Amino acid sequence: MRVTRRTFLQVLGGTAGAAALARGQLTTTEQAGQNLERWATPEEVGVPSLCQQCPGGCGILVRTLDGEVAGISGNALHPINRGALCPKAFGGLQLLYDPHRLKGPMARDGKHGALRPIAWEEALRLATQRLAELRQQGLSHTVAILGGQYRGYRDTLWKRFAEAYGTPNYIRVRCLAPEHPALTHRLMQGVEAPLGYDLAQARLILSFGAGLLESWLGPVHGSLAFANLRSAGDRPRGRLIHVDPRRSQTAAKADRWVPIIPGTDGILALGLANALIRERLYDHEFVETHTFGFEDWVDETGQRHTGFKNLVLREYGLITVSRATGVPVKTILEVARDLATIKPAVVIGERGPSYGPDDLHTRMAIHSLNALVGNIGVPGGLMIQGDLPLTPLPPVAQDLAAKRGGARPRIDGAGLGEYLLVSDAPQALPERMLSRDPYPVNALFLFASNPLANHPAKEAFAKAMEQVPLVVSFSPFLDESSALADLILPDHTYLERWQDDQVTHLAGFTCFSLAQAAATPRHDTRNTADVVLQIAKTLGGSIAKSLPWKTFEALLHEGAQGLYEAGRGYVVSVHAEESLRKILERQGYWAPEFKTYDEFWQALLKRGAWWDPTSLPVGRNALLRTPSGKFEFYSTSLKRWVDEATKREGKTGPFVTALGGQDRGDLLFLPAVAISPAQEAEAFPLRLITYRLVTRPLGGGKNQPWLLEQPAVHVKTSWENWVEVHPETGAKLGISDGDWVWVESAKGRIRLRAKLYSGTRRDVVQIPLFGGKGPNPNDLIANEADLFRGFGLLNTTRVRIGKA
Amino acid sequence: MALWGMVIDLDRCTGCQACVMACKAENNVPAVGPKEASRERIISWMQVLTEEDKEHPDGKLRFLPRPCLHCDDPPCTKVCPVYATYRDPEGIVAQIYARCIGCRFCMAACPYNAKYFNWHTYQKEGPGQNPDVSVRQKGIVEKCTFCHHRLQKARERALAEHREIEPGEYVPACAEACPARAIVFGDLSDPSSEVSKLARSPRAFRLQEELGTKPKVIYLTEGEARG
Amino acid sequence: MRGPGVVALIALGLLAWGAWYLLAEPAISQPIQFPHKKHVELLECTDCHTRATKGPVAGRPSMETCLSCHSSGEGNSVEEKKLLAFAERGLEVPWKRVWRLPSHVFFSHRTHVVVAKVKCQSCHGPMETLDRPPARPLKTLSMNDCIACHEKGVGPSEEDEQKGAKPVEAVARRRISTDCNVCHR
Amino acid sequence: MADPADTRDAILLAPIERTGRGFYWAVAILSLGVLWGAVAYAVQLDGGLGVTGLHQPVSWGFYVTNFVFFIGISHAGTLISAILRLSRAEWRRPITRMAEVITVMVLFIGAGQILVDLGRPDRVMNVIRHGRYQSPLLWDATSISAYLTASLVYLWLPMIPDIAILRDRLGKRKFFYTVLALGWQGTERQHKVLNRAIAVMAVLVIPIAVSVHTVVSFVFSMTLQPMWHSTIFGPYFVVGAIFSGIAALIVAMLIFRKAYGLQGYLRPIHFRYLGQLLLVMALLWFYFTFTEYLTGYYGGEVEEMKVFWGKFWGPFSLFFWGMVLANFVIPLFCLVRLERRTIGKVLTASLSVIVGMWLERFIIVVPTLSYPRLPFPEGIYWPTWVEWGETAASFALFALFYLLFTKVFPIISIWEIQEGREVGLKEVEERLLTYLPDTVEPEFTPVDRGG
Repeated sequence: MRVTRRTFLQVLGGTAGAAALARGQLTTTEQAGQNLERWATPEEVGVPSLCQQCPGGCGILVRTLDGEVAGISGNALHPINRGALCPKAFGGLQLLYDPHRLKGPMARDGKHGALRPIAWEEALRLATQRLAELRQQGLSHTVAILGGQYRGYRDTLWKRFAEAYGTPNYIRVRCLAPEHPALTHRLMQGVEAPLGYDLAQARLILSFGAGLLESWLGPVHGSLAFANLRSAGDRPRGRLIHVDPRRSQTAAKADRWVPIIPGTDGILALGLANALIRERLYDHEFVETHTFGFEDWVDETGQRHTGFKNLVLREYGLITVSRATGVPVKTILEVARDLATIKPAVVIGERGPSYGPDDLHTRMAIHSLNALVGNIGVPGGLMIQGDLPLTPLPPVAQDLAAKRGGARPRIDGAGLGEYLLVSDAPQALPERMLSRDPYPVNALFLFASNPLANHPAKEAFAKAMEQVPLVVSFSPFLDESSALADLILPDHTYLERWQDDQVTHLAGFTCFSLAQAAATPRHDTRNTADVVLQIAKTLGGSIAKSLPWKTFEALLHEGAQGLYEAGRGYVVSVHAEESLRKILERQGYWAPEFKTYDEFWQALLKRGAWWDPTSLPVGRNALLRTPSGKFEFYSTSLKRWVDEATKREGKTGPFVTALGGQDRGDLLFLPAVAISPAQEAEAFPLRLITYRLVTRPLGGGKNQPWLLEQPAVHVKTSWENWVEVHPETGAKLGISDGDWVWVESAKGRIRLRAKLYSGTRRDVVQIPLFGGKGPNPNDLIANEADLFRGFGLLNTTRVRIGKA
Repeated sequence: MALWGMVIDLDRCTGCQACVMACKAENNVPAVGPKEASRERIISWMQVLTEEDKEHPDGKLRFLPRPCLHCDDPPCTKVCPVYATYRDPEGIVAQIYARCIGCRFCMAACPYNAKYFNWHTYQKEGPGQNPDVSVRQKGIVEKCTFCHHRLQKARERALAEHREIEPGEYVPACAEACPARAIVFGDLSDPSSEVSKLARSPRAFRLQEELGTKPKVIYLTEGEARG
Repeated sequence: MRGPGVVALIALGLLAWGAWYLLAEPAISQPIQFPHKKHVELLECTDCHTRATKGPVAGRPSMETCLSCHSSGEGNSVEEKKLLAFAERGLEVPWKRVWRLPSHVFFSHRTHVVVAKVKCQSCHGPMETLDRPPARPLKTLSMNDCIACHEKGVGPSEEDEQKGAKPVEAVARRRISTDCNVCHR
Repeated sequence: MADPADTRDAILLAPIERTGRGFYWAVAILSLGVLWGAVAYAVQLDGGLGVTGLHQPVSWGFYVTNFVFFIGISHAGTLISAILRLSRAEWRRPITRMAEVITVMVLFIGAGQILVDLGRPDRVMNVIRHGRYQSPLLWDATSISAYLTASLVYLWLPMIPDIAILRDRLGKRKFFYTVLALGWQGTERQHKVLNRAIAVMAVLVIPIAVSVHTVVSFVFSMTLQPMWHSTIFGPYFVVGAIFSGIAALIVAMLIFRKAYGLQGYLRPIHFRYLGQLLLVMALLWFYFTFTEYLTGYYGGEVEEMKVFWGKFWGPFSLFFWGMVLANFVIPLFCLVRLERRTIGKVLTASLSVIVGMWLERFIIVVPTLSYPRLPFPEGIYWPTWVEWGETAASFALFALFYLLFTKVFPIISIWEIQEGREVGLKEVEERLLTYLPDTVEPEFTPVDRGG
């Protein structure tokens, strides 16, 4: 055949597409080995992906050249972040290219041998064999899976795997379980769906320690809402009031920062309620028609109960509150007046303040302010999440072994006794594992978690891990925990894998984000989701039947079909198009954008997310789902729980005891926070507060030098952790800025550099949860758990400091 | 001819440093490591400075992101003995790395300390870098360029499509990332552009205005609009 | 006087040799003895170096491009066999780069090839005459070469246009600049 | 005129003819210092300027301080010598050569500091290829190279007759001396031409010298930085330069006086005169310093005051008060009465001034950079061994150059001394007579009123 220019061009046209598809067959390391340089075939592609550095759920656009990542920017279409990003997002580049990443699976020779690289087949065989053996011996329940902060189908997969395999011990470490609403909302509003706040519309945000701009439910969304509050078009400038012992970035940007004695937020909230009621500033209409338990009331047995109003008026006088919280009366009055006069106002306080012993009532007290100003069911107020219409997956097939194993009590005790209301209790795990109560753990899977760095009882955890015959880690890095594992099956980093995210936080709307692998895997790693499917397949039987997908991608493909078929929502698109669609939909028109699911799927991959901004349940009927249909100052559902527990366990059962409910009577069900006398602890005169930096990604991020080098702006520091001390406290102890100090608690002591920071209370020192190497506040914090979330109490420890 | 400028709204800036990190990723700015950092050699083209407001005893903090201010009358360019830094016709103060002899006169002359020196070779060319920006060697001065490589690329794109460059087509990485939407970038010579409008705001001020450097990065003060 | 003179001469010679050794670029040998001449008889440069019309980097053609003609292996030359051997293993040809712009230069092939219609040869030299890959760039360009062209290439003035000179688009003309920032990054 | 049989000044040729053990020791010790600097520079070339203590924002430190200091010292020579020559101060004769040598040597060292300070010394030719005349650094380069050229010529011209003596009397390096002597025979005409050339150079070199340090000061004063942006920096720097130059000259004179036994040539009266000159300069220096700081303080501009207090009570106070002590208090005490123990006092004052002037340069360069205008963390600067090495090597190299010079050329001008004896005495007498009222010369005789 004679080649002519014409035929050449014809053939070329045909192969161009194929070339694009063939991209990514070789891993980068293989390519590097062959001296292929970037100039060879640089095809610049922006691949939509998801930032996984925190649970914010931002959409990113990964700039790739031949699968080699060259940059990250925000996905302008993504509804969570609208193209904006926080500092952590850029650390992803360094995470991906970390030279110390694991190059492939590793196994340990014997219990105390060294880790050595092995092949995937061998590694999978080791894991599967052990799982099969345990199952055969009827010990499937002794397999525990500890999972960190992630959402979506990876969570679904592990849950299904645990169910099908036959273990109740799928234990999650996360601050906010997306499938549950905040407990308070459940108790007082009866809502079962996750919560949301209409921050974009609010004109006053009163925040009880919620790090809106740093670490709350995604700093980017928080910052966008803040920017909106500041000035947007011709709207008047909104107001942000922040209650926090620490002058956080949020506090610094707030129009008013209210420094408070740690752990007394609930008392302040009740003080504000007192002022609102006393000055008749509360929303009478809402309180009268939509609340229960505000006034004194008489139940069916004729017993008289104190209402919220009288409780507050009687117990929480402003002088009492001021003394307990350290907030001047004047400030309380001014905040209360702002709260009542600037509409719409929203009160938030999910995290931070209530990391104290009486978490539940603190939250109830804060939440009752929302009812008092009547911002439930109005724009700029509270919301709940809609659901994602994903394809329902077939029920898990459980054989006898699975049923038997799954029915055993959980190793962490969640859902039982004192942890009755908790779905996961990772804090209790090390102790229970050590005492083999109720049974020993035979295999421990660590996925997206690093307890040996992040668990307050990490020493106990390490000891407990020693006793587990098989510890499997899925970490892509040789972190503290994976260094002690017997088997490491390294996951891809998030830029290298298929993933999804089902965002259920804060934003108010539902959103499904989808991402394909943006980069060719740099090393011989595998997406853990695929590994789970692979293990399930090898185990066979009902397990394989419950997890029938060949790849994770197939599962995502199946799940997202529901969105296509739902007949609502859209794949995100440019602003103008979106607004038009919104307007049409409000008028009742909804036209499908795609003819086939394949088109929909391709568009989803290309744009990054699907969302449904219009069908938000915001009306009062949707928000008030208690039996009475009202907001309950007096929580009848809590009463029911307590009554049931008392019936089951007696008045001295662990749950009621833990609640401290034996002698609290009605106060147990009302937002009543006990005012404890100020304690003067001689040995440990200072209180320790830990907080999360906006620059600290999930898992610490020791391999992200940019973030470690400039972790904060309020103090001058880099590469090492520090302790913030008030200048006066420093002067009293002879500590000057930059000195090395010992911070000592009853549990232990760590050596840190002191930073004098006027944004703390004089009786408080602050240590950030810093990402890098070196001492960690977990060395000081006692392993106390919050009874309602199972999560560690991080701000209750007392310490002393001295020059090192 | 365009006159590129930036407005930074201090009322919105939350000090999160997204701009800082976006800049580092975009411009191949290295992390210098703990040892060098302790010697005050961090390179941060965009840097968030923190100022404590002495008037409020409760200590209001002011976060002040400081890129190169791209002065219209830059004190740094005049002193460069080799034309390695100069103001280009569109107002961008350029830094030509291949020309710089490393005398650091421009650093000494800049009243905003916007210039940074490569005290060592902090990095080599490698994966994960932006190929549009050169990797600087030791011994030369570098600074914020308003991501002018983005301008080159936008221009090139526009040229290929036979059109003029559109507003919003050229935005530096910091402005693109800012989650509080505090950074606005655009053409100051176009009176209808958003930057121009904001630059005329009563809240607008320039850093060290009295020095007569005429910076093209304009700040908006905190609080409600005055005047 | 003689002794020192000889010593000085030897020293000078050593120095020159050392400088040559250090500074001269080594010859580059390619994995396949690609004849540009034969290919250019059939094709335009940009048929294979397609990127030159699309973006900043011209790049070398990918294996796919080569295979679109050579997949059936008609030629059966030694070099073609080498190509097919790479293809069989699923590899790209590990071409070595001959032309290298310094990393601090921004140069767009597209702008120069498509908009300005600069001939490839004006920078790359007479590549079309080569029977084997060049061991070194045929032309060594310095910044002055770029500037010389840019200074000339301000485009025809309006006067020239009226006289029938080919008009250059207004946008393009403005782009021809000798401002350092236009090329340096 | 130079009579080969004249052996009165044989001692001046002695160091060239014979080499003692002391010379080798001195060379060895100085070479060690230079070696330290060489190693330091090699390390710096390899690792980058990061091996120094410089950082953000203090991007200039020891090297720039040394640059200003050494360029300052250079004013000792040519400028002083030119002034003394032009004013026909007869006591200049044994001094001028020593002074001129300082200038030439130190200019090399000073200009070298900039090269050491560059991040990319390999690109130094860019300054010539792409020089931007708006930059004070270019002014510096121009002015310093002009000064260097002029000083070299000015050093060499008065040396020609001496070189001829060496050519004629010395057995070694005949070719070298023959070339440099330019065929000097000591004829009347040659003397006339030489004297005129020296006079022209002397006039020429003064403005150049003044310009050099003015321009060095412009490196700082042309910026907008607090405590740099000052109009009196030009004269202030020149005064400081002459001040430190005289001190350096005195020290050099005393060293060679001792080492080469030149007590006969360098007599206490020379030191007394120079001491008085030093005292005047000390007072002048204080006047400038006082004015400079008072203006800054009185204005009370915020940024200016940050630097001001940093110098006064802050981390730089030790340097600042050390400078005041060494540049003003000590010289004042030493130099006010010079009748007795002249040499000891003058030496003390000079050494003190050299230290003090180095501190002054440091206190000008570093504190301004340490206090940025914007709320940056303030940076304090401490040099590393590399900078100490370069500094030590600079001093050592200077001394070594000087020492080697004295092994090749006479450090005191032989012919000028001889000329002093033969012509000077007579000329001074005549000149002196013209100053006096009672020696009446006919042509100026007023009309005799009585007659």
